[in-house]
This record gives sequence, structure tokens and C-alpha cells, in this order.
Amino acid sequence: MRNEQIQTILQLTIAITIGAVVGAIAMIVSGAPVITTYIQMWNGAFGNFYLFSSTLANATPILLIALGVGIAFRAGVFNLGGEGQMVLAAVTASLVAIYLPGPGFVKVLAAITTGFLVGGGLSMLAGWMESRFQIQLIISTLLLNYIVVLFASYLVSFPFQDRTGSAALSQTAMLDPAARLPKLFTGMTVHWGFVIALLLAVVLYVMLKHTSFGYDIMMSGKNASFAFYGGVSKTKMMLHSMLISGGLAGLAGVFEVLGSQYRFVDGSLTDPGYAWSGIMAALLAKSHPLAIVFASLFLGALHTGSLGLERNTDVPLEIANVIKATLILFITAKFSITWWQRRKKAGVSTSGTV
Amino acid sequence: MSERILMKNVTKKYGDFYANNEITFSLQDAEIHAIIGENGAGKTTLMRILYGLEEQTSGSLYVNGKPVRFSSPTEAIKRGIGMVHQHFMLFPHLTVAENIVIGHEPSSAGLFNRKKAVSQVKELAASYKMTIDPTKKVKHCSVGEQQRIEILKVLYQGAETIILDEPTAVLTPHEVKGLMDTLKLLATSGKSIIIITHKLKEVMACANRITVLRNGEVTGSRHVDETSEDELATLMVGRDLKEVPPRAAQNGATHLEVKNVVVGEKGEKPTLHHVSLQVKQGEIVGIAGVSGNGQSELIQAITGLIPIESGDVTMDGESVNELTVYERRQKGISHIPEDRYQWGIAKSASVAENALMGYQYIDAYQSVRGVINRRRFRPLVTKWIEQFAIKTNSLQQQIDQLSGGNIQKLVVARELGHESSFLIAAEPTRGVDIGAMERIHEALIERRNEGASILLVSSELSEIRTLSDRIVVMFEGKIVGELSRDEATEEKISILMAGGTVHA
Amino acid sequence: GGNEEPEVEASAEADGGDELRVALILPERIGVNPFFQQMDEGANVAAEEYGVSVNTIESTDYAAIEDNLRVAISEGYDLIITSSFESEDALTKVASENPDQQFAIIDTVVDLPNVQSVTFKEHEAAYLLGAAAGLSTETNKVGMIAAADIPLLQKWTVGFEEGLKKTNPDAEFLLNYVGGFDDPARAKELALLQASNGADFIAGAAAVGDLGVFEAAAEVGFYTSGQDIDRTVVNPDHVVLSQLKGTDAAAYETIKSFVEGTFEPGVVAYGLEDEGVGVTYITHESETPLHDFVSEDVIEEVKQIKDQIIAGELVVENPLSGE
Amino acid sequence: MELFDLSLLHSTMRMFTPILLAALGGLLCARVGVFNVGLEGLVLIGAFSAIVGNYFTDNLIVAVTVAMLSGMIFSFLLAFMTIQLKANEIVVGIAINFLALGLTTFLLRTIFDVKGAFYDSSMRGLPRVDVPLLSDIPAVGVLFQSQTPLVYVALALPFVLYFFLYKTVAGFRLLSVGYNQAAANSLGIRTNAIKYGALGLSGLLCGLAGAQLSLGQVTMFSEGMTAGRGFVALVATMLGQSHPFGVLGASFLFGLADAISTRLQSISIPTQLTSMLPYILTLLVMFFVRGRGVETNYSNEQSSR
Ligand SMILES: Nc1ncnc2c1ncn2[C@@H]1O[C@H](COP(=O)(O)OP(=O)(O)OP(=O)(O)O)[C@@H](O)[C@H]1O
Ligand SMILES: Nc1ncnc2c1ncn2[C@@H]1O[C@H](COP(=O)(O)OP(=O)(O)OP(=O)(O)O)[C@@H](O)[C@H]1O
Ligand SMILES: [Mg+2]
Ligand SMILES: [Mg+2]
Repeated sequence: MRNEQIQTILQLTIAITIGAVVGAIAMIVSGAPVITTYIQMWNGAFGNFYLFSSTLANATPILLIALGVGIAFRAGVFNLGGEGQMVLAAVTASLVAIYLPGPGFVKVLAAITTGFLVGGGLSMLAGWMESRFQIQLIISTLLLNYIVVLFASYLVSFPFQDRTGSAALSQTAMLDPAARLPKLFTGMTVHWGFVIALLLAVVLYVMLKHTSFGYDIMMSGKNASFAFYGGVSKTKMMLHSMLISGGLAGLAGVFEVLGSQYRFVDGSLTDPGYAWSGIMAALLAKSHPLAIVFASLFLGALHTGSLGLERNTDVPLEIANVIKATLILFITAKFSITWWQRRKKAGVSTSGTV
Repeated sequence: MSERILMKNVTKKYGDFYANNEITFSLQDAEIHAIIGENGAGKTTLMRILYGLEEQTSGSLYVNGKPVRFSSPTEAIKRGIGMVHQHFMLFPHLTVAENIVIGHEPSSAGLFNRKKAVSQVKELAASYKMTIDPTKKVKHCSVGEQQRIEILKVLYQGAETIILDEPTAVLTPHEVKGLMDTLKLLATSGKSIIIITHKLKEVMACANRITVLRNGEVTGSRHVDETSEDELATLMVGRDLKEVPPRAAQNGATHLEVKNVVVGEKGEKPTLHHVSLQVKQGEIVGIAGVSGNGQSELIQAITGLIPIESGDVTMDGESVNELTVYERRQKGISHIPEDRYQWGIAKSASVAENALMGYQYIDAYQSVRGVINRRRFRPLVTKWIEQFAIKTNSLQQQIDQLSGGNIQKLVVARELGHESSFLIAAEPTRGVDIGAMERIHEALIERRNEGASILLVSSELSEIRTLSDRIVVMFEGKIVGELSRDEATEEKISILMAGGTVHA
Repeated sequence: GGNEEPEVEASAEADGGDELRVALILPERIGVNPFFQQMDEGANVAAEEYGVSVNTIESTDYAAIEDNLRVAISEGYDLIITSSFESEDALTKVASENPDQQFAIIDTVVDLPNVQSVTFKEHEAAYLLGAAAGLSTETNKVGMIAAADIPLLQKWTVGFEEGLKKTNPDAEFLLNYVGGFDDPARAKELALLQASNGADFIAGAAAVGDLGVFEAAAEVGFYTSGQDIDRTVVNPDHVVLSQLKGTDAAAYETIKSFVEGTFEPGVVAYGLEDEGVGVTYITHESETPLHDFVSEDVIEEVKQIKDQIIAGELVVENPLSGE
Repeated sequence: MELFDLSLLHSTMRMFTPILLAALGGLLCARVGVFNVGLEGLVLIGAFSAIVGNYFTDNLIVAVTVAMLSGMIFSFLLAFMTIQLKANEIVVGIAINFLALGLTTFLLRTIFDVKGAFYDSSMRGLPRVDVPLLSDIPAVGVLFQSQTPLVYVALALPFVLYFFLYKTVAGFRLLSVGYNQAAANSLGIRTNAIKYGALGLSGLLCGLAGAQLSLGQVTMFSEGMTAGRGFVALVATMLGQSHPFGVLGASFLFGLADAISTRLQSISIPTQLTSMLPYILTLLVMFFVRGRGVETNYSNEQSSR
């Protein structure tokens, strides 16, 4: 086991190094100074406390979505619908937080609960279609994304559009200050959602490792027939894991609304590609909840780092994006493979979709 | 006769563990050479080395006197070595002919000439007296047919040496006989054959020479004329075999009852056709039949893995039809599945995790409700490992690193460990060595003597006859006959299995 | 503060290190929207002329706007200019937390004592464009390809339709949405569809999609118009008008006023009156000669409408503040 | 406006061509067991390269070839990363999407010195041609008039692919890799080479899709001009069960629904709602074609023991 971990870390280091080298080549080609560029990227992500906090803020939705995707992977299903689940949850949660009468904490709690249930419900719908009608989850979740994102856009462009102020954007009204998630530090972007996400990662870790439910999930993922034979209900597993998976994606959206944007703005959750980043983080971390925390921070840092690069240097944003892409490209590559391993694996087919 | 293959001082290490230790093995032209040995002795490993799936740590290989080293099966195939895997490497969606010719397809101008493939396969099969329909899809083929396809494939590729790893484990007695004939025919036409098996009768029936492995080493090599089943058994297990324990007289009430059960896809011919059956407390009911005649469906219907269309399954008179798999297990059903890889284990999980299945909800192994206490569970697994001599490095070892027989033993131990009132034992000794078979048989009889009901499904007639109090025979989804322990002769069972009738 | 202009001027000349530093934080990447490119150019011209340094920062997504604003503050820029509705929330938050920092926002209003807001009355220009289209059309069918069905674009769509109905109440107005800002292929397809339904003038309001509309025009021979800058140069035979919006001027003027010390909070609105918005030939000159499809008479007539608007005789409602 | 008319179909055919081409590319990947989420990026690269080729050589054949080659190069990158370096195919696919977007924007700036979009009125797009016999058929003949050659190529490709996959030896082996790679490997079939081939071919098709987009439908390049077509293609691949005709049908269905949703814009329903139509329809269709994910079975992961 020990050995395996060292192996993994070694692999990752080599992957990142190679990614960085290829990135450096891209910089040299485009005439950007390599060292400065990397320093600026680092600074952009961790240069000072504000930037670090902003990296954390950025990592929050990625982390939540990745935990969701990860748990689904563990159960053997590929939830590609994080985007839709996040958006639908965000829009309903913001409506609850705006229109539900009552004190602030009630609004917040109600919004979080609704968001979790809406995100989870949407993904359960896909799970149900798979277990009841054999409609492949991977397609249905992808399709539901489009439908739901359009629907959310409709809601905030028409019935629930904010008519105060310039009324130019498709967005809901602003949340009461009382109905917001507090920031961790004033003047910084990171909010309590991050802490909750961290706790959830730990909870999921413990759940997977120590509970019978977690055991059922893992075994369903490794061999569904075996789990079924052992008394694990296929449908229940599908629905429960999808509920959690979508619920977590939903929370990603809810926390963005309650903790950082204070309203639902059409496109603000889809444009940054949180959902794809979440999927990547889950894959990087091989769906291990604690490793997902680090993978999400890495991706969050990559994002804020490239923003910093854009702000502080003449290196164009496009190069920052190219470097980012290169690092991601190599991150799952396995460089430490010896010839022996390679030959042996050659007989085994690739891991399919997961 | 000259030496076709020589493996000299071959050693294979996994970490510190010697799977093969200085093994020397030779194969003559036109010889059938059997390799036997207990589970985990290193038989499969040795053959994987010969077939290029695994590379030896040290030692050398010679084919027709020339030194070789294989880094992939392709190279072994080029040297005329073919292997029939126990888990068939077939394409279920393709036809028989396509499966056989793939890699060497008859073609003109890049176009796949399927007609020619069919006729070539027909010819090839005919020349070795094997019957097979080349146009059938493989997913519709029986296990025996699939095995024939594998053999034909190897022959089609031009193999002169054929390795078969436990080919008979999944075959019916009739099919076994067919295979033996085929192997002999192949040998007379000059092919050399290596066969791994745990069944000494088969060894004596077809092999020219026998090599016995134990703990990764050769403990003996004999010509068939110079040895006996007993000697081989001793060489293998290192001790004499015991008798099956005595059966205590039992007169229990009906525990499990299957009434008029029909199973089948709508619009298709039912796979179970009004099947009725009872198992009493303290009784072992054996189900004999050529595989594919509804035994799997019957098991799955009882355990709740497939829904039934009509009829009733009851335990102690209460219907369990509406219960889930979990609830049925709660009620006291446990189940040794016929296919350990499909149902019995999760390959990528550890031995410990695989052992836990079914125990994860039991209070005794939970600290708080829903939280598993693995520390409390561990002694139980350790006990199983001892009891059935399961060869594993540690509980954390990934289970698919265990040899097939050892995996089987773990699955058997796990299901017996429930001490449930009703046990389905489907092919409980598939792939295990004779020593382990003895232990498993002993354990099953013990459960019976303690009053448990056991439904035994086996393609091994001797196993059915040794263990069962009553024998029912299935044919085409129906129960076509029932014989008491005393009246059941192999002959009578065989006739029923083939769809004939027996007059008592 | 930014009100000590003599020192500022002097120091800016004397020593590059102490020159005024302006951050232009764009809410999106400069790209498919010519609008931001123009703003960047305007700011750079001002920077050059007045010896200030301008750092243009593009935001990759909505959440990045706030980050960029905050970092700019911590890095001590003298003036932070941002733009568009997307930045409204972020700026409101950040500006109220940092009352000593000077901000400007172009294209929308943030009502805070340390923010200057510059707005445009695009609907007025759209109205003129519609009026011109109404007068020019021969088939009595006029179309428009808009980027997306979102409230913001009503300034273009509603203004245009009102102008059209004003001069030609019988004209049929065809309106299609591309559903995004980055899909010229689809915009072209929609334009072809409208043309096949008989529209002979189809206005583009689809960001980069306009290029697709222009192509369709060249292919099947209808007339069209562009946005923001004088697009008639792209293809004078088919792109016969262009609706203008002086975001470059806005950025330029903001920096200029800041350097000159006349910068103050409040709202500066650019309309037809001050030529902050307009339509080629009607309010602004064009490099290309007027196409026959839009006759001089039409231009004259629309110029009168423009005068009425400027004089306040004709009020074009801002569709966004209508409710 | 009529809901259906021939001009609608004519337009549908143009609009669905890039999707069909990319979806056929996706099919090839799926057939060797690779779930390629990088289609979007590959198409984008094709679109950009086509414009570069066209601008510098002024030769459409060269331009289209350049597009195909670049699509292929990036596809090989995906193949190399996943086959040689055993990287996760989804992560690599996503990275390729990012890379395509970043690289095309960057090159747009370096090569043409513009941001956003590149457009040059001197550039010629793909010619419009009629198909000799088909275009004379009454009524529907109009569909085969004045489309770019790539539209016809795309329509013919499913048949070609069908022939290739189900009639040739190479196609047969390609399928075998997807059915059961371990088994194919054990037979000495060069599965990796086949995967490279299939992925390369798929990149080539994505390049073609890009060329149709940037030289066929319009004659320009703009940042991110694929606008999600690659993902729609991915859906079409899956919906079409990775069968050439299935994919043809799925792409057509999608294109048609899309065109109808455009028509519906005129009856004052918010576009957000009309735009859902293609996706909802696709979802509904799945209730009827669910017959379990293709014949490729990822589950058939037997190792050679
Ligand atoms: N990859 C591996 N890592 C560790 N141990 C291994 C590995 N592969 C095989 N072994 C061990 O090597 C030993 C020999 O295994 P092998 O499969 O050759 O036995 P076998 O004789 O075929 O047994 P069986 O009769 O059960 O099939 C077993 O104890 C097995 O656990
Ligand atoms: N990942 C692996 N790497 C190396 N060796 C392995 C690996 N997995 C399994 N093995 C070894 O391969 C051998 C064959 O395993 P398999 O499960 O096929 O058993 P078998 O003996 O062939 O079948 P059976 O016992 O069911 O008749 C075993 O010795 C096993 O330990
Ligand atoms: Mg073995
Ligand atoms: Mg074995």
C-alpha cells in the first residue's frame, strides 16, 4: 500500500513536471518569460492571503461537484449532469431565499435543503430512467443539462427576472443580507460554503470507508451483480447514490448563490465550466473524497493562477489557458510505467467509461 | 517422439512469494500431459509463462530445442502454442465462424469473406469430429460449445501445442467425454496437449504423462501406466483422502418449497416451466442436468435475483415472492453462486472486502447501526482461511491475485459462514483441488446433519450422488424426474438428463 | 484621490514610476464582442495621449470580476474602470467597501459616491435604424437576428421595432435569436431563413453572429446592418447601415477627465444628442458611400426623427426601465 | 410561416452536417472503446485550420486537407495520451477542449492579429454544387442542390462506414477491439494500432466537420464557433448506438428538431423554451431505442487469465 502511494505521488510529480515543461515550450514559442510566468501563476493563486482565499472560493463549487461525481463513480455510474443539477438547484434555492418569508437563517437553511433536494431529485430522475427504462444515464444527464439550463435561463429572463435597477440581466432579485452565507473573512471571497464542503468530504470519506451504505456503494461500483447477489438493491443504490451525487452538485450551485453572488445570474455557473472541472477533479483523485479536496484546490489554483497571470503580465489570457490545458492534459498520464507493467497491462482493456 | 517443449528451472516470484520454484517440465510430440496439484500450487502461473502472459523471474524455455522468450501471447502463438482459457476469450456478439477466424480472416482485396470463413470452420470442425454451427452467435452457445470454439480457434491459428486450463470444470459428463475424445484425436494427429485439471479420473483416462505440482514445486512426474489415482492424490495433497462423514438420519419438515414457478421473458419460451420442488430440513436435494436447462434460473428465482412470472416460492410455508434479495438473505437463504466471477466476488476488491458481503448489515459486525466494525469481523475471515486452507498473502490482497480455486474456497466459506437454514450450493467445488473438495463436502454434510436444507446444483454426477439425499433432474426448464439416493445410478440420471424416461 | 491634477501631470511627465495607473477591468474576454475591444482601444489612446498607464484585465467568468476588482484595489490603481451589467453587483459590493477608491463603470449605472457611471441610449440609435429600415424596405418585411432572448438585448430589438413601426406601420418584423454570442453559422442560417420569407433588410445584433448575417446578405442579396462600429466597410454593397456606440469615446473621455481633474461621480449618459450613440450616415459620417437601397431621402427623413428625439419631442422609452 | 417546407429541410441538412461528421468520428472512437469528450475541441481545431489553410494557400482542397490533418494530429495526441501514457480519456478529452479553445484564440491573435473573429472578404468558401441525378428528383431534388460537397460527403459517409465496419477485414478487427479488447489482444490483433487508426480517422472527420463549419456554412473563424456542436455530436453518437445509420438518424433528428425549434421562435414562446425541443425530443426518443448501449461492451473486461 505504502509503495503504491509513493508510486502515485511520483507519477503525479512527473506528470506535472512534464505538463510544466510543455507549458514552458508554449511560453517560449509565444515569447513569454518562462520563470516569471510560472511565478506569476503561483502568485496569482497563493501570492497573498486574499488570493489564497479566492483560490479556495474558486475551488468550492469544483469540490462539491467532484464529490458528487466521485460518489457516483464509486457506485459505478457516470453522472455527467452536474451542470444541470447545480444550475437548477441554484435557481430554486435563490427563489426560496428570496421569496420564503421568515428570518435569515430559516431562508438559508430552507435554500440549502431545497437546493440539495432539487439537484438530487434531478439526478435521481436520470437514475430512475436508467433503472426503470434502461436509458443510459450518461446521455440522459447530458441532455438534462441543456434542458435545465435553458429552463433556468427562462425563469430568470421572464417570470423571476429582477426588474429593479437596470433590469438588463437575466437574474433574480438580490438576496437579503440576512439570507446569505457569511464570508469566512471580511473583504474576501471565500465563504462558509467552503468549510461545509470540506466537512462533507470528510463525511463522505468516513461513509465510504466505514458504513455499510458506503460498502454497498463501493461494491456496486466494482461489480454490480456481486452487490445485487449480496442483497444490495440495484435500484436503491442507483437512486441513493444519484441523490447524493446530484445533491452535492446542487449544493455547489446553492453556495455560489448564497455565499458569493447573492442572486442567481444566468450563465454565471455554466460559463466557468465548474461541472467539467468537477468531473476532472473526481477523476484525478480516483474518486477518493479526501484526494478530491486536493484535486479541486489544484484546479481552483490553476484558475486563479491564470487570472493572476493575466492581470500581472503581458502574457495573454490565451497562453494562460493553453498552459492550464497542458497541465491537465498530462496530469493523469502514467509515466513511471516500466516496460514490464506496460506489457502486462496490454492484455487488459482500458477502463471503459470510468 | 521428440521433445516439443522444455521449461527448465522456471521460477516465478510475486514479491517474496514463489508461485513457481525451479520447475522443469517437458512436453513430447503428440503427447497429452496433465498437470495437477492443489489450489495455488502454481499450475496456471506456469502455463501463463509458457503462453507469454507472464514472464518468468528466472529459468528458460525451449520450443523444439530452440531457446525462446515470450513477452506476449502473440509470440507464443507464432511458435505454435495456443491456450484455451478457462474464462473464454470470446466475442459474444460475433458468430462462431467469426470468432474462430478472427486474426486470420479469409479475405479478398481487404473484404472479409464470411462465406469462406463458415466453410473453413465447418471443415476444420469436421476433421476433428466436433459439431458446431458456424453461423450461430456465440452469446447463444452453451458453455461446451464455447469451449469447442476456443479449441477450434487455437487449431485454426495453427497451434501444434494446446494448453487447456481446467477445461472440464464447466462441462457436463457427456461433454467431458466428448472433449476427451477430441483431445485423443488431436494427439493422434500429432498435436501436443497440456491439460490442467483437478479430476483424477480424467487424468487417468486421457493423459500419457502426469506432472504434479505442490507449493510451486514439482513433486513428481509419472507415466500414466506407472501410477494410480491414489498415488496421484497423495502426491498432490501430501496425505491420504478421508471418507465422507456419515449422514445422520434426518426427518425434518419441508423448509423450502418451489410451487409451479414459471420464469421467462415475455413472448419467449419460458426458461422455467411450472417447476415444483421441496427441500426438507436436514436434506440435501441435488439437481442434476446439463447446464442451461433452467438450473441457473431456478437458483436466481429462489434467491430473488430474477422475478418470477407465476408460481410461488415459500419458506416454512410463507411466501417469499415479494421479498428482495436482502430480505430473503435475512430469512436465512445463503447462496454459493455457480459463476464466482460474475456473482461471487468483486475482482478489484480485497479478500477482506469480498468476505464481508452479506455480513455488512449484521449487528455483530457493526459498532453503531450502519457503521461496520471490521476489527470484529476479521477473526471470522481468518478462521475461514484456516479452515479451508485458502492461500492468500494477507486479507488486504486483491482477490483476483488468488488462484481460482482459492477464490472459490473463500466464496464457499463465506456462504457457509452464515450458518443459514437454507443453502444453495451451485457447483460448490468448481475448480478446487481434491483436498479442498473433501473439506467442502464435509462441511456441507455437516450443515445437513445440523438440520439445514441444501439445494445442490452440480454438473458433476459423482458429487451429486455423494452428497444428495434426493436427486431431481432438470431438462428444458422442467423437472423431468426424481430419484432417491439409493435408486440413483449414473446411468439413470444420464438418461433423464438427456430427456429420456426411466422406469423404476 | 485623483483631484490634484497639477502634481499628477507633472509627476507623470517627470518620472514613469509615479504616473497615474488605471485598470480597465472587462467583465468578459475581449473576443466575440467588438464592444470591449473598442473600449480597450479608447483607453489606450487616452493612455498614450495623457501619459497614464492602462492595464486591461479580462475576466474569464462572472466570479472573476470581483476577484479582479479586489486585486486591482489592493494593487493601488488610481482609477478602476469596469464595464457592463455583469460587473454591477461586484462593483457595488467592492466600491461600497472601499469608499476611497475611484471607480468608473461604462454602460450601466452604479449609484455610489465613488463611482462614475457612463451609460448609452442604444435604444435611441436602434430606433433610428428601425426607422431607416422601415422607409427603405420594398418587401415590407424587415428582420433582425439577435444574439439571445435576454432582457439586455431588448434595447436593440424593441427600439428597432418601434422605429420600424413609426415609419412603416404595415411592415412585418421578423425576429430570431441565435441563442448565443459566438455562433456565426447559426446566425447566417437564421438570416437565410428570414430572407427566404421575404425580408429584404435584416439587421444584425448578434455579436460575432453579425458576420454570418453579412455573409448571408452577400449570398442571397438582402441588405443588412451591423453594430457598434462602422461595419459598412466590411461589405458596402450589402451592409448598408451600422448602429454605433461610442464605447471607445467613453473610455477615452473617462480617462481624460480623470487626468484633467474633472472626473466626478454620478451618471454620464451618452445619447444621440452628444453623438455617443448613432447610426451611420444619420449621425455620423461613414467611410463608404451611401448605398442606393437607403436613399438620401430616407436619411433626411430619419435625420428629422433624430432631431425630434434630441429635442425631446419624441421620446424613445428605454425598454429596460419600462416596467 | 409553414412549420415544414423544403427550405427548412435544406437548411437542416446544412446545419446537421458538422454534427453528423463529428458524430461519425465519435462513433469510431466508441467502437474501439474510447469515450471521446474532446470532439468539440477537435471540430474547433478543424474549423480554425481550414481558415488558415484557405487564407494562406487560397486553395480549398488544401484548406480542407489541412483541417483534416490538424484534427487528426490532435486526435493522435488523445490516442497517445490514453494508449501510451494510460491517461484518463475523459480528462484528456476535456483538456483537449480547453487546449483547442486556448490555442485557436491564441493563434488567431498571432497569425491574423485579431481577437474574436477572423473574416476576409477575399476568402472563398466551399463551392455550392448539385448532385447530378438526385437533384433532378421532383420535390426533394432541391435538397441535393447547391450544398457544399462536404454535405454530400457527410451523407455518403454512413454508408461508407457501414461498408467498412461490416464488410472489410480491417473494419471487423476494429469492431473486435471495441467488443472485447482483451480477447482481440490475445489473438495477436494489434489493438493499439487499430485504436490509433480509429482515433486518427475520427480526428479527420472532426476536422472535416470543422471545415464545413468555417468554410461551408460561413467563411470565417470566430472563437468557440463550434458552440457546443461537438457535445451534441457526442449525444448523437450515443443515441445512434454507435451504428452508422443510427448516428445518421440521430443527427438528422436533432437537426430537424433544431430547425423546428427555430421556426417556433416566431410564435412568441420564449426562445429558452423552444430551444429545449431538440433535447427533449432526443430524450423521448431514447425511451424507444434504449436497446442497451451498442454492441460494444465495456463490461466485457475479461483479462486473459
Ligand atoms: N499477481 C500475483 N500476486 C501475488 N500472488 C500471486 C499473483 N498471481 C498468483 N499468485 C499466487 O501464486 C500462487 C499460484 O497461483 P496459480 O494460479 O498458478 O495456482 P493454480 O495452481 O493455478 O491454482 P488453482 O488450482 O486454484 O487454479 C497462488 O498462491 C497465487 O495466490
Ligand atoms: N492482476 C494480476 N496480475 C498477475 N497475476 C494475476 C493477476 N490476477 C490474477 N493473477 C493470477 O493469475 C492466475 C489465474 O487466475 P484465474 O482467476 O484465472 O484462476 P484459474 O486458476 O485460471 O481459474 P480457476 O481456478 O477458476 O480454474 C492466478 O494465479 C492469479 O493469482
Ligand atoms: Mg489455476
Ligand atoms: Mg484454478
